Amino acid sequence: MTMLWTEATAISAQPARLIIEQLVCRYGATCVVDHVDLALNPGDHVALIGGNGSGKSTVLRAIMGFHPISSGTLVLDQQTIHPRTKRANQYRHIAWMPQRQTLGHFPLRVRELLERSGNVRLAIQAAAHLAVDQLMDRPMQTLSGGQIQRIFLARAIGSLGAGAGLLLADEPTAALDFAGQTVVADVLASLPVTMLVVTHDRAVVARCQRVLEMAGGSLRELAV
Amino acid sequence: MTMLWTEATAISAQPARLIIEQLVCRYGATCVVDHVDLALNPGDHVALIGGNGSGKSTVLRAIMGFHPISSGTLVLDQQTIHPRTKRANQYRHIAWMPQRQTLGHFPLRVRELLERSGNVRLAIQAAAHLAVDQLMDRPMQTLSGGQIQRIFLARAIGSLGAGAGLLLADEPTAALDFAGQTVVADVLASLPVTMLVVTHDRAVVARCQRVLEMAGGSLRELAV
Amino acid sequence: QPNTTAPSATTTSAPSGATQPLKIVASTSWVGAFAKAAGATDITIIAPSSVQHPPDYDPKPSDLQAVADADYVLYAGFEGFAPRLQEAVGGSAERLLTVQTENSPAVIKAEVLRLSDLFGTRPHAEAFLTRFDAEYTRLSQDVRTAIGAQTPIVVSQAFVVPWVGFAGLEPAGVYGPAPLTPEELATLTKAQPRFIFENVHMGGGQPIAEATTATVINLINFPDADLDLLAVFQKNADTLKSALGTTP
Amino acid sequence: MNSVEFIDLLRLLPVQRAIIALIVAGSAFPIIGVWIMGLNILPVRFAMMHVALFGIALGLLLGIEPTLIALLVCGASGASLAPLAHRPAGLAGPMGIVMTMAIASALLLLSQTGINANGAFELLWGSILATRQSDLIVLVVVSIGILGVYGWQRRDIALLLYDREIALCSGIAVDRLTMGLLIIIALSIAAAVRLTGALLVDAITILPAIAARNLGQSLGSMIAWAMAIGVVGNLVGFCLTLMFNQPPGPMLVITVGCITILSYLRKEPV
Amino acid sequence: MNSVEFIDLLRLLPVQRAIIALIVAGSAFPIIGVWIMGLNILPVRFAMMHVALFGIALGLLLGIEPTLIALLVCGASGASLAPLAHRPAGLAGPMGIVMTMAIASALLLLSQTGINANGAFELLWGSILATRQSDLIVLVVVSIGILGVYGWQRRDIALLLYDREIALCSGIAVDRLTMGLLIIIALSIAAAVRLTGALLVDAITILPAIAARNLGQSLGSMIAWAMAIGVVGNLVGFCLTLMFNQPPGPMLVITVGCITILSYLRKEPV
Ligand SMILES: Nc1ncnc2c1ncn2[C@@H]1O[C@H](COP(=O)(O)OP(=O)(O)OP(=O)(O)O)[C@@H](O)[C@H]1O
Ligand SMILES: Nc1ncnc2c1ncn2[C@@H]1O[C@H](COP(=O)(O)OP(=O)(O)OP(=O)(O)O)[C@@H](O)[C@H]1O
Ligand SMILES: [Mg+2]
Ligand SMILES: [Mg+2]
Ligand SMILES: [Zn+2]
Repeated sequence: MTMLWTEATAISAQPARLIIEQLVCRYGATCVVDHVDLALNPGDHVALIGGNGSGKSTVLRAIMGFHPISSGTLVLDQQTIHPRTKRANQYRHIAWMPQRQTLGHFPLRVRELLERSGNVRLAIQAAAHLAVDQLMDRPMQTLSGGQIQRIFLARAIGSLGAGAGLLLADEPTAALDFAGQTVVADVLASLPVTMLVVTHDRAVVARCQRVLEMAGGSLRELAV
Repeated sequence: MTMLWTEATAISAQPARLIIEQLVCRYGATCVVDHVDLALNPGDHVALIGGNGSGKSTVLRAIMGFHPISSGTLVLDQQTIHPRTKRANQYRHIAWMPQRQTLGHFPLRVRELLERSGNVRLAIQAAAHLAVDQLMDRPMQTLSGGQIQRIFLARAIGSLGAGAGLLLADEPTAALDFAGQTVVADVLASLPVTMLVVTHDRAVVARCQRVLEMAGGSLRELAV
Repeated sequence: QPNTTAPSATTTSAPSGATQPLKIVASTSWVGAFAKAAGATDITIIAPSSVQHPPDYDPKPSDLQAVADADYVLYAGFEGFAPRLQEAVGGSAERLLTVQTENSPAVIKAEVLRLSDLFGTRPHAEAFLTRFDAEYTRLSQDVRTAIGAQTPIVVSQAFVVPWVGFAGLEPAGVYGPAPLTPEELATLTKAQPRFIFENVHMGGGQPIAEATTATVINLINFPDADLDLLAVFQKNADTLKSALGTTP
Repeated sequence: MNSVEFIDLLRLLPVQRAIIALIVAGSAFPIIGVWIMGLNILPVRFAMMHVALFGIALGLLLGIEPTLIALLVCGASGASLAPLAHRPAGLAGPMGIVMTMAIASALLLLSQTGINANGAFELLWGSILATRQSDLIVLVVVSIGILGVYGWQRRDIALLLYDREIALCSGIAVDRLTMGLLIIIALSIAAAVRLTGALLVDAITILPAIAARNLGQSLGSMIAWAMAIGVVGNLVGFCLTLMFNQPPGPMLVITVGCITILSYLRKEPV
Repeated sequence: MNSVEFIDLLRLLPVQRAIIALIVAGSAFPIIGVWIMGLNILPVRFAMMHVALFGIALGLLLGIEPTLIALLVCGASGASLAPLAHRPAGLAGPMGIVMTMAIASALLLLSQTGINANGAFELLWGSILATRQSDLIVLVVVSIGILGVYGWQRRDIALLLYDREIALCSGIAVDRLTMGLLIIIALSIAAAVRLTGALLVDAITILPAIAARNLGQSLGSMIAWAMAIGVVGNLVGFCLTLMFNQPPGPMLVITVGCITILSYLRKEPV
């Protein structure tokens, strides 16, 4: 179970370069991301740690365009990410694993989620490696916490298989059982893409080349 | 931060005894909890571990009455828990920390949640110990994942302070930062009540007196 | 513009036209009463008099059958179902006629004669109108007698204005069918009416009654299932007599 | 219209009663509106009007006081929703069923029995300008009742609307509370339609609540916003009604509706 | 009614057309119904009728073809909801605003201009028994359009209704898709009311979709259920209509409504 994931080689994407400059995000008057600079080189695996409520998820959601940017710039592979325009197009360049695996408002089968991931074949292979391929015909609403998390990882891998060069993962091992924590940490480590992973899991941190710590909206790089 | 929580002594509840016999829970035709027996003696701290999807949350939700029981009996302090009748009354005897911290359908302030926990004073003290007392006037919907989890633990402690003798906690440390994982594990260990805690966190398991493992709907006790 | 000769559909389907009475479908009992007064004998009413909003009426299969079999389909203009049913069953569009419904002698006379020309029942219509004139004069006189010398101030709902004339009075104000506006309420209140001629089928005058302590007189326009137009006049005459007659 | 006429209008008893009714109902019914938002049963006003119509037809048929039967049927239909509240799809579907089935049954009953529907519709009719002394008294009593229930149960209601399971494990009798709220909503809406007119009910319940959902951050603050918008919006609307000589129902809806639309300018509601 | 009369009725062209219309529309409109459920805008049929009334009043006032204006206004009101779909409270509130504001504006416009309200209402009238050849053709075209859009976009729609953010990060143009769906819903509902009657629209859209929400486990299976219930329920209801000589609208709603109520017996929908 803890071996590297061999299908990862099927991921054809060019690892992306992400440059964030002076990013500021607010909720109303409170500034939760405070002039953050961050540069991810192609292929970097970067862990983003920090106390609860320090603004980690907000940074990721801002990159995805789910949270409005008050000021600052985001540049992905030389292209500035415009928070408003051509969004649908840009999402194809970023694979996403949310922190809160929504149960959704309406029934959706696991298969339907993976089919729309970009690369179904790879997503289903990933699901098999994560031991959730028997759930393909189940509605998302009936999965256990850990099962949802595995499916969302499989979905993100499907996006990478369709050419996304950057993976943003928000606490990807939070709901996993002991074995799953190791498997997922290994799978993440084996992905040949640029990765920014928010985590409170020491095993995941240990497998990253760089560690950033967030505190009170500011970011600093830790010596590893 | 890692010291024991002194206010725990304010919990006046009599630790409860829970006896589960031949519990069966199904989703449609699939049997996910399969003739489970379990006896918790007053004051026992029991960890419930097991693979994702093995049925742990379902057992806890069945005890809470949130999932229908196909067969079997649940006896709490000599009183049989009837899944249908007088539910509202019984909930006062069990403190509950759900796995999925719902965001809710309608705005609710943290204060309002804690006020209805049973013992506001204690719940607010617990929130202070968990470093989330500054969030009292915030709507639940605006909290980060780890903040919600802390608030729900504070709420559960409020229930214990109002006389609940049993705590059911479903992955109480899943979303917490490094410091939070230790603090919460310590707080849980210091609670003078009967406790059944589903967890994938080795630190929490290590602080329990008994460990049960669930696999494929069945339960067995591990030698610690 | 209506054709005085019966449409071909009738002549072909009923070659013995003289013996077979024309089949008339009327949208409401009010329209039906006009047809009956004009001399029609085989009349089917679609929307019963109990239907408040003829525009909302949902026809039954039997209504469809009736329209399919009808020689003429009569309606007042706002009952969407009549032309739609007629069009759905097909056949000559000339079978569809609009009838102006108003309970004033002039309109009744014009419409009844027009219809009778179409049905070929002119003598019957003339006989009815003679009877109608006599009855109208008699009933109207009764009401006027009951009122006596005074001329009480009345306001009226728009669709029952003819009954004010019937009682020998002039309306000091008219409201409806739209809901009252405050200014209308103020104007009508200022007129200090003693009586409100209310349209029982629509209502709307209650605020004026509230503001002035005027008496509400509920008047009808639609006849019962017997399609007797004269009964409407009889009934309203009785209502008016007992309401207006009691004035001190 | 010049000011003299405006003052004249204010001297009319129905106008004075309307103003009192707007203040009283405008401060209590927005509470109902917020509950309606929380239970996701926004078309309840339409549903209740048609349920009431069915009840009236039934009453006329049975020869029993139709308004009484109408109120009973409304209350019963509200109560009948309660057992479905825990379903994942919530109450929107069941409310849809009640709404369409009620119209259909009412029309079928009316068409079957040949009851004079005029009477039936008449009993549903109300206008704020036609408020009688007795109507006003009923309205005040109902309003005080709503304020009382809210004051008494507001913590439990806040938790119930937030999340049913959390409410349950806080020791709240969730089923009973849901049923109680639904019955109160059904009865007060039915009564208010009769007392003040259908459109006015929209203007004092739903619209302020929708605006408050954008502005408030908790049940308490939403209700405060809704009450403020209910009273102020309706009084302003009523002044416009008097000044521009419009029918009050539509005018009040448009005034409060504009406030509600403005509330969407707030960027980040919860 | 005896069997001879039943056969007689079946010989009538409008009855035959009604049966075709029920099969065609009954298999396409439930798709709209499921979208309506997913977007939480169940009262859209009521809303569109009132928006259409406003459009008709406007058309009569301006002297432009009223049904055209009505369709335009309906489409525009659907589109205007789209930017609000991402809000936490969803589309239920905005739909409530559209519904009440439309009635109010229509009434105000009618009362302002003195247009005969009956004439305006008349243009909204439709009945399945009065389906003309041309109506049937329009209905078939609209139905094929709905089936086509669904077939073409069903995966994206499934994700959109599941969760907007997940749909976004799957590369779906969420805003455009939402607006497209809302416009299609608004236009087809408005057209269907005119073509088949208001109550029938409930029976072929909302009610089958509510039942399907209880029975299906994915968008695809829900739509299959809804279509089956739409066609079968409405054909059965129409037979009852013919047999017992009842108005078709109420009868179809009651038949399909009973099936919908039965669907709640299923214990664990998702
Ligand atoms: N609507 C809001 N209004 C005010 N503050 C908010 C709002 N939403 C989030 N916040 C605050 O913003 C801060 C950052 O939240 P975020 O979710 O990014 O934290 P995080 O670092 O991901 O925490 P965690 O580890 O718990 O997931 C938190 O303190 C949170 O309380
Ligand atoms: N509605 C349903 N229909 C079918 N199976 C279901 C349904 N709901 C849950 N299940 C299955 O029941 C099993 C038990 O789920 P449960 O949530 O109890 O697991 P768990 O042990 O808590 O897992 P985790 O550690 O991931 O939280 C899972 O395999 C899940 O897929
Ligand atoms: Mg986070
Ligand atoms: Mg679990
Ligand atoms: Zn009507």
